[in-house]
Amino acid sequence: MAQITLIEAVTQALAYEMAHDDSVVVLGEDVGVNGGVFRATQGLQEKFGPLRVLDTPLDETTIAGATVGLAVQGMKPVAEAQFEGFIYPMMEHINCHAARMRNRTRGRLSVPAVFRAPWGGGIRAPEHHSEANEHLFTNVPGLRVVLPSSPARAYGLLLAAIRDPDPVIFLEPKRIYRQYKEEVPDDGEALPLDVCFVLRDGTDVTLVTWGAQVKETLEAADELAEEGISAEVIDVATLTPLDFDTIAESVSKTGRCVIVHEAPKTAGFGAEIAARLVEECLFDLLAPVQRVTGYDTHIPLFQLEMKYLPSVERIVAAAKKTLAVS
Amino acid sequence: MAQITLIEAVTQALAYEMAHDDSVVVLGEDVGVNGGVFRATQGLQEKFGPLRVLDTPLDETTIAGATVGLAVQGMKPVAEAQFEGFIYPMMEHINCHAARMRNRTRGRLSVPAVFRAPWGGGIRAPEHHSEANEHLFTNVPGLRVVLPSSPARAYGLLLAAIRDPDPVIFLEPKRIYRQYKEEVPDDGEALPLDVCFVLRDGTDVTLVTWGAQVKETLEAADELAEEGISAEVIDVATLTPLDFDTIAESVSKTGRCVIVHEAPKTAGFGAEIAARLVEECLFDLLAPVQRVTGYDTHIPLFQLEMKYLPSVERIVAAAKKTLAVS
Amino acid sequence: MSIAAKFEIEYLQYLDPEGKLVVKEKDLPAFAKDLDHMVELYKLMVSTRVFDTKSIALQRTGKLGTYASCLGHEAAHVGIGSAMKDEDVYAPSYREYGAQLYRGVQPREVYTYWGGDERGNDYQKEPARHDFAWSVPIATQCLHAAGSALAFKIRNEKRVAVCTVGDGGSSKADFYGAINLAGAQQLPLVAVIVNNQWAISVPRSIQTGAETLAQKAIAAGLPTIQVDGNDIIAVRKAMEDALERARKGDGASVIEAVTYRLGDHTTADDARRYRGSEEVEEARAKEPIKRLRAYLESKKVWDQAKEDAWQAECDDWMDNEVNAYLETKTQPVTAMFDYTFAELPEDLARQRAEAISLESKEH
Amino acid sequence: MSIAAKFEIEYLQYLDPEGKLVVKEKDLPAFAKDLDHMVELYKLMVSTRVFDTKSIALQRTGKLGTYASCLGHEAAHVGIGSAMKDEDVYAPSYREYGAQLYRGVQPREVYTYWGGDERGNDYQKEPARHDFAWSVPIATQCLHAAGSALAFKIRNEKRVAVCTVGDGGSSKADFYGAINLAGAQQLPLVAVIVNNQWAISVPRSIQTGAETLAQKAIAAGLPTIQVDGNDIIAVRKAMEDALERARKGDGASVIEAVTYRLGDHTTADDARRYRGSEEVEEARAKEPIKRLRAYLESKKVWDQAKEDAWQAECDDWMDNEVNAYLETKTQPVTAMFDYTFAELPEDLARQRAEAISLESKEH
Ligand SMILES: Cc1ncc(C[n+]2csc(CCOP(=O)(O)OP(=O)(O)O)c2C)c(N)n1
Ligand SMILES: Cc1ncc(C[n+]2csc(CCOP(=O)(O)OP(=O)(O)O)c2C)c(N)n1
Ligand SMILES: [Mg+2]
Ligand SMILES: [Mg+2]
Repeated sequence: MAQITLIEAVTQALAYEMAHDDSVVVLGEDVGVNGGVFRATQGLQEKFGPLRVLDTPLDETTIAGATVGLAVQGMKPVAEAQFEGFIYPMMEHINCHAARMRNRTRGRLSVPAVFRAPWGGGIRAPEHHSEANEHLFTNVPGLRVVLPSSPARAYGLLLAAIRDPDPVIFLEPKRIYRQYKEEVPDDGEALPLDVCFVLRDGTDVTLVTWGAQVKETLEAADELAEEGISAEVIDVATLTPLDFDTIAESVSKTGRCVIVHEAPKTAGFGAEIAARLVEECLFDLLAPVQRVTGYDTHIPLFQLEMKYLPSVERIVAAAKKTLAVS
Repeated sequence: MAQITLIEAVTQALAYEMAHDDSVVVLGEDVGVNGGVFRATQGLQEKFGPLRVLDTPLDETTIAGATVGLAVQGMKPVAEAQFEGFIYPMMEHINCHAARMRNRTRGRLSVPAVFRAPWGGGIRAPEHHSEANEHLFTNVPGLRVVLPSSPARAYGLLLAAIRDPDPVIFLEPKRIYRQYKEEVPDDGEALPLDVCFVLRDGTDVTLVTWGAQVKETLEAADELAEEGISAEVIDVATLTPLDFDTIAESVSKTGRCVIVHEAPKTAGFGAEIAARLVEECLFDLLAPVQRVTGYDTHIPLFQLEMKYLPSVERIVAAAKKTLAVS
Repeated sequence: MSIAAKFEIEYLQYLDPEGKLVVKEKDLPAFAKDLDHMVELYKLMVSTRVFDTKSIALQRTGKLGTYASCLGHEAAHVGIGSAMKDEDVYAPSYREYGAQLYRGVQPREVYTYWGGDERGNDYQKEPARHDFAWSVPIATQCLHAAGSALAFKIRNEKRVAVCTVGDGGSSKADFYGAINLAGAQQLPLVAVIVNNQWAISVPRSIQTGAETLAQKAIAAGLPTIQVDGNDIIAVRKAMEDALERARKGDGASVIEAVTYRLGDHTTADDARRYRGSEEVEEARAKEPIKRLRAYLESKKVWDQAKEDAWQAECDDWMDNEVNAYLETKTQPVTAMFDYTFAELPEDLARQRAEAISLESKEH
Repeated sequence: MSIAAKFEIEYLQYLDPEGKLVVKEKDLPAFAKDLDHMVELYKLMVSTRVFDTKSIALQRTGKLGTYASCLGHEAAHVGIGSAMKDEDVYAPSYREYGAQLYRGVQPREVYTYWGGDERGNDYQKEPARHDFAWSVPIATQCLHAAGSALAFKIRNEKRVAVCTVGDGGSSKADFYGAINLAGAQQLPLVAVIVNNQWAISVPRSIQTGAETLAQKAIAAGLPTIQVDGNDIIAVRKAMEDALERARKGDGASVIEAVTYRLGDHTTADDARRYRGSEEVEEARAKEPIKRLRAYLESKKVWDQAKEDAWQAECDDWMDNEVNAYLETKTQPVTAMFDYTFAELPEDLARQRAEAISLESKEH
């Protein structure tokens, strides 16, 4: 079996589902002959034709609105925003229609669509190509917000997202698109959209994260291990609806929690997890929760962006800070 | 001096500032002859002419983008979204341009604009007319998000918002537009945008809220007082940048905190306040923080909306819950 | 200097405000020569108006929330709805009852919706059952129709998606996006601009500098026409042509139906604030029902007795619908939760339980 | 059936691909009769190309991030920039260096921006200093220009706002919104569609079904023209007409400049994936610099010696700019914080302090 990267896993999942379900279509800018600017849809138009892999006019409003229309007619559209920083014009259709069509019509109509977008910073890209905006959607009822962090999870979660009867925002951490390869059997097996993944067991502190920061967080856990500190690492993966139980269980065991994400701190999704902890696990907490996040500024152009993104060093320091309290 | 309502205070602030600063202009749908669908701009076009009070074509993208252009040219535009549920098409211009023009150009260009919108539910309005979406903006660096909760604060905060050299999202709780009158001298005195307002002193529990819920929260404090419980009530008013110190000071005194807002719970701005508490005041907390909020569903059409919005009863119950822990 | 492209916008009218034909009888479209059918259309226009009057009365007595009237739009709306086939899909905005009643939406559903209950969107009868629900965010329905048309094209179905949008809505992103996508992909879409001269208080003249709204189609390379929107023959004919083109695979069209909003924008609006009564009176003289009645009477297929009988029948129908509406029980509090996802997520189930327990405390 | 409106789209060209005039000499616009001025324009087109070549070389050697080339657009861009007055305002997208260099943007600023440093947007020289920065979100700059034009109208200033947008960008909401607002309010706006046939990999033909992009202006009721975008005389003339109209208070215009993107979309793109070399070769034969040089040589105001001298001068200029760029020190970490607000809020000040302390730990 071939080893594949995260982006190849995205392609593999799309190809699998398109081959097995005629109603799956892909649409967006440059998704056709070009195979997407990151090659996520590479080869799909050749295989499935220009109608099922459709290059749209350059208007994100159009892409989102047409996606809603397709989905209501029983198609399963997978729409691409070329970068997450260009997703704003999609929001009216996502929030007012995709997320509430089922509710509005008491179940008569629904929108089984996926909105994919490359997400996050760290690839030395131009302005607006590095946004981490998951919080735009985590407060919207009726949406699932999913962020894979490995090739296998990208494959399994994307299959689940396409098959889900409700709209899913699927954000792909572009920094780790090609970071490493792993074996991902093309077996059509989906992963669940209602659980967090515990990537590493530990007893002293819980590190909670998602997307590209899983990398730094696991590295931080390694570093902590060298100093005899046992860190549990949780990849939230599906931010909403949140599987808080997995996090709560871990934190009641460790008593300490560091949340890591690259979006700005204030009102980022880390706040929700911290809030749940203070609501539901207060007396298990042995130390203040720490958030290691992007700053409350716009992610800078690439000369400074690595100083903006959470580093292994910052995560380790935060974990130690939780351990300094007793 | 005449007693005025919150909406009249908005009009009074606009009129004051337009009379004293030629660069202030108002634009939006129906803001002219009609004076806005809630009458926020009533009489302004008569006074200041159709160019300074401009009825735009029906396209929120247009309103937001033109507002950025006006502001960069040194005008101080006050743009209206007719309802906050229609603000989505404005987001690309607000988030990508208004909020980052200064940062992008290292201070060369800036966007001293205000984006106003009637906000929240409870007026038995049609679909999409009841949204409480402050969280769309609280995670955006470079924006101020302001929610007044009384005629006097509406007047003072709106003046401050217009004068602020950076973009401000000004959300007006329409449910209390005409709830009561108070004396608001038309003296051009602005209120600060960097503080929370302590509306009531208390010692047992801190109730933190903003917007229309200030009403229910104060009522809850009254009810609690009858049972001998002393509640401190804080109106956050300016959500971001947040004056957390005022909240922290109160909670370190009371040891207990209930956060009340009408937006859905998950990833609402209440989460940020709870997160700050667990980060910075953990050992002052005598009980889990409670959030009394809208549910994680779309605000229902009006038959059920009052069952969705936080009620006095729910606030009182939550406060008592914090007191049941010791 | 040479010429790169040329365009003409045609204007279509058959019936003038007095109900006189402006064309020879033989030049009428086939459906219009069938006077029984014309009577059917007339009857639906009248029942739509009776329905509308009843709605406003309900609102005035506190039994509805805000309501958007369709007074004066009956020819445009019935013209649209009656030209469509069952298998087509309709994406309305919020006041096209004339089209919707034709397609099986029940007055009680309209009342339920404006009465603040989502069940009003759960249209029970076909073909309305497969149509879109009312769309409040202006013009967004245009893209839902375009997406539907794309689905039909992908699946090679001979179906057409139809959307309506206002003069105001024709300024919004979604309208341009929909017609552009439809033009680029030759989609079976018919986009009808119901130009009633006002977008709440904003007059057509400051909505755009374009001489006609029909010409917006040129931006997308689409066939387009401007019709007298108070003349049901013109609306219906333009619709039939456009639908046929779309069904044959020849792509999308735009129609501008020029009419006038005789009432307030909604019951929450007071149009006297921003427009003079003269303008309204002038428009009232051109309204669609009066002229069609005059025409049918001149053809001896309609008279006062028939009018009275039909009015009475409509009254009964509406009374029945109103009663059905008023008897409907409010949804349980759980309805807030149960349609958010196909399956209730665990976290939401907890909130649902909390809401139920609050509810039971209250009772 | 009557006609409600009629439109024609004119096409303008003076200089054919061989550098021959397609009009009589006397019918040339005034500026074009001034051969010294034409030489100036030519020189700027050449220096723009030298600059562009240098940029790509810098990117290939890792000294720039992604870079968007302007190869083939020199006539369109210089035509736009040279027609504007200093007091006008320009809202570019991201590759209009020919217009920007004319207005005082320095190559070192372009390098700084694409080198991942916000200071590249802090144009130091007038009139560029009061122009907009590069705008990455497609077409958004059109509305910034429209808003600027509205400011000029409100303040009664005789200034014009100019924006450029691509063929792809002409599909986006903001473009339609800008021209519609400008038409409705008679704003001093000139919107130029630089149609280079490609939006990354999406060809003009599937971007829209419209025969010309110029005709999109009809949707907004604006005057419009299609010009040979590789013919600087045509671009400049259309710009002068449109600017004059706007300055006089007669409102906005649209210009479609038909050109071709000879290079990759950006250095991150490989155009061979989606278009054939034949098409590119055909387009290269029509490129703007060659034809203007042929024309100027035929007029005896340019020759190989002048060409060599100017090329050398440009090389020196660019070397100097590159050096200035390469010598620029990276911004301090505090730069992330210091321009978010006019005044640093307290919370942000704490984060800034934290970033400084992390920084000092590293060193
Ligand atoms: C996106 C959006 N913005 C604003 C509104 C508020 N609004 C409701 S109806 C309306 C005017 C619509 O005018 P038009 O499109 O001409 O349709 P008409 O009501 O005349 O049928 C406005 C501004 C809305 N519903 N959606
Ligand atoms: C809103 C938005 N969507 C997508 C992109 C990604 N993108 C950058 S350039 C481009 C194509 C632009 O084509 P065109 O408008 O023709 O301009 P050109 O690059 O040809 O000059 C796209 C899709 C973007 N920058 N902004
Ligand atoms: Mg209208
Ligand atoms: Mg292009």
